[in-house]
Amino acid sequence: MRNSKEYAERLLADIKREKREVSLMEVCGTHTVAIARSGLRSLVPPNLKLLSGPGCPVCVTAQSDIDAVIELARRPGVILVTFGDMMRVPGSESSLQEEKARGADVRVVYSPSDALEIARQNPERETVFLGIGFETTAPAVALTIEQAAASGLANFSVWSLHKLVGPALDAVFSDESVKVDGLICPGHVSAVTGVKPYEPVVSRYHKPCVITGFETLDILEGIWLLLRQLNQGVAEIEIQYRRIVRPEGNPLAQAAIERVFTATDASWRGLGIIPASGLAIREEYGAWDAQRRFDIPEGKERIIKGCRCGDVLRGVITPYECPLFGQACTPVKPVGPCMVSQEGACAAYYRYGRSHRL
Amino acid sequence: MRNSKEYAERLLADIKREKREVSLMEVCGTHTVAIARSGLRSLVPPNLKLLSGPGCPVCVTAQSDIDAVIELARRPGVILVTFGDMMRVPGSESSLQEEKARGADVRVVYSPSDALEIARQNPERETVFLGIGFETTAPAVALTIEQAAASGLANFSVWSLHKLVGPALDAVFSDESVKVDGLICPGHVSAVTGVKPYEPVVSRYHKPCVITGFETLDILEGIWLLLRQLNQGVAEIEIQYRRIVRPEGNPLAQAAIERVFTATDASWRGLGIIPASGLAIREEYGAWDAQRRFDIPEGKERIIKGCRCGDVLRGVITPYECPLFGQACTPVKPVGPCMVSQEGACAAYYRYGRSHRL
Amino acid sequence: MCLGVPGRVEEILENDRARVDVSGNSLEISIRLTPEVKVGQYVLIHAGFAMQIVDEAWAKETLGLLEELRQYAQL
Amino acid sequence: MCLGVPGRVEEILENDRARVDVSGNSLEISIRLTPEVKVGQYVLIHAGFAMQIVDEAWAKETLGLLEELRQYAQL
Amino acid sequence: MRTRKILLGHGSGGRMTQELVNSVFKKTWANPYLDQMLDGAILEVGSQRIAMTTDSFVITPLFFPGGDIGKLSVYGTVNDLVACGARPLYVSAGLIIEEGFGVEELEKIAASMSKAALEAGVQLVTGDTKVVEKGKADGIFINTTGIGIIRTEVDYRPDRIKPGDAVIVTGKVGEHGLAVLAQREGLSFSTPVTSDCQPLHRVGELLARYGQEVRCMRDPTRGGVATVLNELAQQSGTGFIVREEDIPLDPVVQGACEMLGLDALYLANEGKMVVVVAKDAAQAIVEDLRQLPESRDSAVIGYVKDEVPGLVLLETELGAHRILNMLESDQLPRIC
Amino acid sequence: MRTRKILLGHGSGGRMTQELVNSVFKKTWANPYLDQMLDGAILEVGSQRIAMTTDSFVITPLFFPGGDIGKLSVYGTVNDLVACGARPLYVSAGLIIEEGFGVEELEKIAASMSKAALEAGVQLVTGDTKVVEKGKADGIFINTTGIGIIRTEVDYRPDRIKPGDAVIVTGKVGEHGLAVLAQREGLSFSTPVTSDCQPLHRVGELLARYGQEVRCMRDPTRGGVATVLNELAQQSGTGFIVREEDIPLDPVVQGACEMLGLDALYLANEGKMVVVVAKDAAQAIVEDLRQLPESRDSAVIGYVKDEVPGLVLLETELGAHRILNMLESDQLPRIC
Ligand code: SF4
Ligand code: SF4
Ligand SMILES: [Mg+2]
Ligand SMILES: [Mg+2]
Ligand SMILES: [Mg+2]
Ligand SMILES: [Mg+2]
Ligand SMILES: [Mg+2]
Ligand SMILES: [Mg+2]
Ligand SMILES: [Mg+2]
Ligand SMILES: [Mg+2]
Ligand SMILES: [Mg+2]
Ligand SMILES: [Mg+2]
Repeated sequence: MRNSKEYAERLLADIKREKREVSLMEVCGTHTVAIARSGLRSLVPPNLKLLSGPGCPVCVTAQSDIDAVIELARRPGVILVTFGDMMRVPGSESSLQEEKARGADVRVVYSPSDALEIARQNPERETVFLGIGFETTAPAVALTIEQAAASGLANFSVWSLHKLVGPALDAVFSDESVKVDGLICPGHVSAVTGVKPYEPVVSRYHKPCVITGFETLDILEGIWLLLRQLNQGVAEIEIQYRRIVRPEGNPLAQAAIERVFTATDASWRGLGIIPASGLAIREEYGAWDAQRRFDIPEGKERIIKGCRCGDVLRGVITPYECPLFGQACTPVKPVGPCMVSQEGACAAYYRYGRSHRL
Repeated sequence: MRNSKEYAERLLADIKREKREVSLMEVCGTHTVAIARSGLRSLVPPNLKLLSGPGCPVCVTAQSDIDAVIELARRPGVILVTFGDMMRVPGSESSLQEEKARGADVRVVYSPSDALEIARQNPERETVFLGIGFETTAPAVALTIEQAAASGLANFSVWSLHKLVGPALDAVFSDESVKVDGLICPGHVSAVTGVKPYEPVVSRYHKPCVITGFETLDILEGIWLLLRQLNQGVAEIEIQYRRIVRPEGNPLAQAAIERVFTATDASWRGLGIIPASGLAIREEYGAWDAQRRFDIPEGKERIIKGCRCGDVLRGVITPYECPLFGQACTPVKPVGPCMVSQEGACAAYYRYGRSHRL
Repeated sequence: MCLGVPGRVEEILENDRARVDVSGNSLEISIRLTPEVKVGQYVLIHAGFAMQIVDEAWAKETLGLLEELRQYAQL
Repeated sequence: MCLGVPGRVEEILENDRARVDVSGNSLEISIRLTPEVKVGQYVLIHAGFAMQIVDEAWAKETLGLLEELRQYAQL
Repeated sequence: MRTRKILLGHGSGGRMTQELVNSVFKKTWANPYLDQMLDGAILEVGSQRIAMTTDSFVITPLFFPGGDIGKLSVYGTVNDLVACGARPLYVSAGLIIEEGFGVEELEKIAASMSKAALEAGVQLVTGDTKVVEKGKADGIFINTTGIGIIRTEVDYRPDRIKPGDAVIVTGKVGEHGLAVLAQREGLSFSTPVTSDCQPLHRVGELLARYGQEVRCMRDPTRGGVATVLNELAQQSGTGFIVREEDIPLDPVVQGACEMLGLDALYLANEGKMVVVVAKDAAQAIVEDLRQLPESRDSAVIGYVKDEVPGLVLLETELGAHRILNMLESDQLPRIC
Repeated sequence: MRTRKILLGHGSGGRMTQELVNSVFKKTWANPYLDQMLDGAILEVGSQRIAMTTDSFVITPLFFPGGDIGKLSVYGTVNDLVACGARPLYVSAGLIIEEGFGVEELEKIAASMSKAALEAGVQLVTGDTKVVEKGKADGIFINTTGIGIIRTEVDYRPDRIKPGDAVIVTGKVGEHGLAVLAQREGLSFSTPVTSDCQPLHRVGELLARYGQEVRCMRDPTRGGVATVLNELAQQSGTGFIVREEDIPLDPVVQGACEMLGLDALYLANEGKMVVVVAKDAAQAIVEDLRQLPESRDSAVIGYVKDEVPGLVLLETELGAHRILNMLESDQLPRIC
């Protein structure tokens, strides 16, 4: 696509004309990965910083929550079903991957529907789906729970660790030490939520927001639009990713979340407990709520020595500035959660950005 | 042992002086094997026939009983524990070995105590021990059931296919077509029963009985003693195996059988149903009786085309005279049960006696 | 945060499900969140669910900001 | 019908069990059916249970019938 | 202290595998052959130099679009011999079969191995069959070990790689890995992509004609092209620059990878070779390779650069350079 | 119709194994090497004649009295090379490891293989490691494949066996099989018997000095001495007479066999050789063998007899002759 390459180069040339110190934060881990994979960070001028935010659902999952899920996976008769993302996330002593090696029945699926199928095929056992993700994933899980309820599937339940984007942004921007000038907003979350979660960012913190897609061109456009707002001295919510995102989002998806879940306080790795930032399963679906069905003692949050995930997640430091990065902490033996997920900032920097020697 | 060899030769020389047609039956499969292994059959004169009787517990187990046990082994959660002897016995369509290959949990042990141990180690599953054997084995199984009862082991039970030696002998001798002049009586069964089961043989059928051990020398002595009785025109019960067998047997073992089992009609492969020839678990131990605990439909006895096990078991023919022997029927693909057990007459003849060319 | 790929709806199936084509691969997904979708339209797929119908007009406009960019560059 | 081997009782254990030696192999068996057995005696073992105590007098007399045989042979 | 356990990632062919092999085997088995850094060993047997290589095949499912475990096990070993610079001759087969496995399936696999041997010009000369209890294997595992004569005109040790050399890949990447992945439980998509499972003995012959102009080659199986390039970079002490847009990649494979969050450069190939050649010969070699059906999509994908020793850099569409690491551990389908 | 399934007996090394190999592999893999009827294949590689043999090791438990799977896997292949008349040189190792296996155990096994290779004078030159999911293997399986130079002075094809030749076994039989059996679940006896697991390369050297006077040899592993004798009888078209009382047998092994209803002649050995030699050389060879610790209990156990082609007859204590068959299928402990 010669045209698009030419266009990208023009966008980039234009972006390079920015001479002030500007810090933009990509909230979404998928953006982090896309930026790292494309090598964009090495192409923008050094005064333009691309920081990574708390938008990797794996990274923000609390270690105590992982411990509880591991405890659950160890129960005889339980099949724990999860997205591949969660397999290597370290709890305080183990991970789902290690539990599997020890004999737990842990299975990876692409869709929560597949977990339903597993439950149907193993009627004598308990299938528990580990629900993670932000507003993009929560509707899919909500519909799955409704389907289990509709078909009276008694041996299926969901352990919900779903989180909400809005409160996380608030936690970032309310922190004085965080210096972010504009927000590259997550395209797919916004497909569900629309512009709503970003309204406080523009109204309270006066930071420009651009809902951006995931192609290199999308991201370049997103950055370009943010710089334009900054230069024009405005702070608005713009949608770059118009082929997917409508201002109102997807009302059906929002309604599905609303029917099955209710907001609850949640523990975020590195950020602590954020009020009304998680999704718990409503009472009426209690029969499919693994946290109600299984009596799992609450885990304790342990501080991981030296890990600066919290600072990475709020954009206070880049992964390079963590003393463990690349040494004690690598994707094979992650110390902190940001090194685990493919889209964790530390993992993305490790995989795609370790060297600038060329 | 030069002495014993010399002695054996002297016994043999003496046995060879017998010129009349004499047929002796070894009731016990262990004798069948010992005779075949030692090559004794080729050393005695041709007028002295050593016939094999119905004394292999594997061979006489009815195909319908095997089918029922296979049905049981297929039930989810069941661990079927058995002696190695039973693994290859063909039911109408399968064997325990094949069921294991299809996924059933079938385990081989040396002692019924080991089955108890398996039950203890698998509390969430049902361990069923397949009880086979004559009076030698029944006391061990009886004590095992009592032990399960004493320790309140609720997930253990026994599927009893135990049989009694006396009724089988009666079935053989009451058949006019059976020509047997004397009985080599089973040494180890007699260790439990004493001389009692053979009393009808001497009193009603006037056939000499010698309770015999399993060494080559024992068997030679047994034959020698039988020939002596025949020559002297008497029919008595003699004990050659005096180091093990007392005339009264082992009263404790008899009592154990009595406490746990009660005589019942049983189906014998090749011989049909013989009244009061099997051992069922008494009502009071019903909780440990697999036939009471599991609802397994009764199998149907199918006639195996061409198999002459029935005639082999009664000594009417030798295995060589069965048209299937060694061709369609071999230990790897047994057609009839006599080819299955190591001590089945057909298997013993196949393994040790196929050729007389030397 | 959330991987998503566009897929073309090939067939509407029972139970609010549809068969979609993703660059030549075939996948069965739920369209319960985009019930109005028609065969031939593209949807954004995440974890086996259609999350949104792709707006063709915008999708075709690959070089979306080009004109604005020109204007802005002139500033 | 029933395999059996003689084993020498080496140690009486709890619960009517004993450790026996079978030609140099060691085995734990039940002696509930031969409770009077003493260390040093031989028992006949079948399926992990002692079925009978071996009568040493007869066991030693390996050439049991020799005398009778002589007499009989003379007949 | 927790005892260390073997994880699936230790068998991924990536960095975890490398670390396990280094820590467990290299130190205890130390001998010059293990340090040759080839897909097999080059041995002196009397007057003859031969190559020997071994691989076990543990694939699920056993029959997959484009192949089966039998074919795979023969070609896999043939291709490793080719990568060593040998003419493949003889293959042994060690089968471990799970109790209850179908005899009919076994016959199919045996026939497939036989056909594969014929096509690759090797003979299956000796074998072994073991059966393990139900639940203690996964249908069937096959080990093949191959030997071949080393071609005297070539030397494919990685230290022969020179700055400026060109890097060729002999076809589209990731097809085997994707075809097999699409069969996994829990991944309910279907793809027209089939395994590229094919023997490369003729590719080996073709490349041998270029003698020393061909520096080194490696078949990018487990861990994919990215892992093989990293191995070569480490072993040669040179670096590689690979242009993303020049890597032959079927858009169907690419689409599936985007859907599942995978990277095609880490997916296994079973009928491809990564070849480092002298710069001046590169174009002729690629054109030659394109005449063979098994390498018709050959392309130069990059070059050797001394300045980044041990590293593989991927040049993105925008001209940026980013590190292309080894596979760390298994790729799992993911949603974020 | 029921589909045929693989049973454990198909891996017993006895008649079921033979039938499976004949029906599934021999017909499809037909080539002259498979018909050499040796424990491996004798191959031409350029100007050199080499032997190649393969075996997979799937033993439970992995560590047993007298050895472990690592040692076993090296010696097993070394001994097969010896049986082919080769000087063992190089061994490859293919490991299939179950997820969750202890790294420490793996290290022990690797070290044991290394030590075994040193003792047997071979080198572990190439390897492969695969990891399969928990529950899809049994700890670890090891395939070893070995190559060696064929000694020009010998020729151990079974058709060289002649009437009157003597049959030697190089030590007591059944020890490995019994030592491993004693570790089985459900068999709660203990035995002082340890595996005879040992390399026979020096036995091979010793026997090579007798040139063509040594006709043939075979290591009686799975299926035991009885099965190997039957194989040789079938392959040579001659018969064997073996004297029961001349077979070296530890009374402890015999006692355990009587207890469990097994036959020691069918139990596996992992450090013994059955050797057929010219009658006149037999005594000298046995005396020579007895000088080596690994064959100190060597004995002539029988002779070759043309009149019973294809059969093995056992001469009992009483002078009777009975057929000694192949192992039909696995021996299982039994009570009747
Ligand atoms: S490099 Fe590792 S330890 Fe450091 S912040 Fe990232 S995840 Fe935490
Ligand atoms: S040879 Fe087979 S078919 Fe014939 S009687 Fe014996 S077991 Fe039955
Ligand atoms: Mg290899
Ligand atoms: Mg390979
Ligand atoms: Mg073998
Ligand atoms: Mg399986
Ligand atoms: Mg390779
Ligand atoms: Mg071999
Ligand atoms: Mg071997
Ligand atoms: Mg390999
Ligand atoms: Mg296991
Ligand atoms: Mg061998």
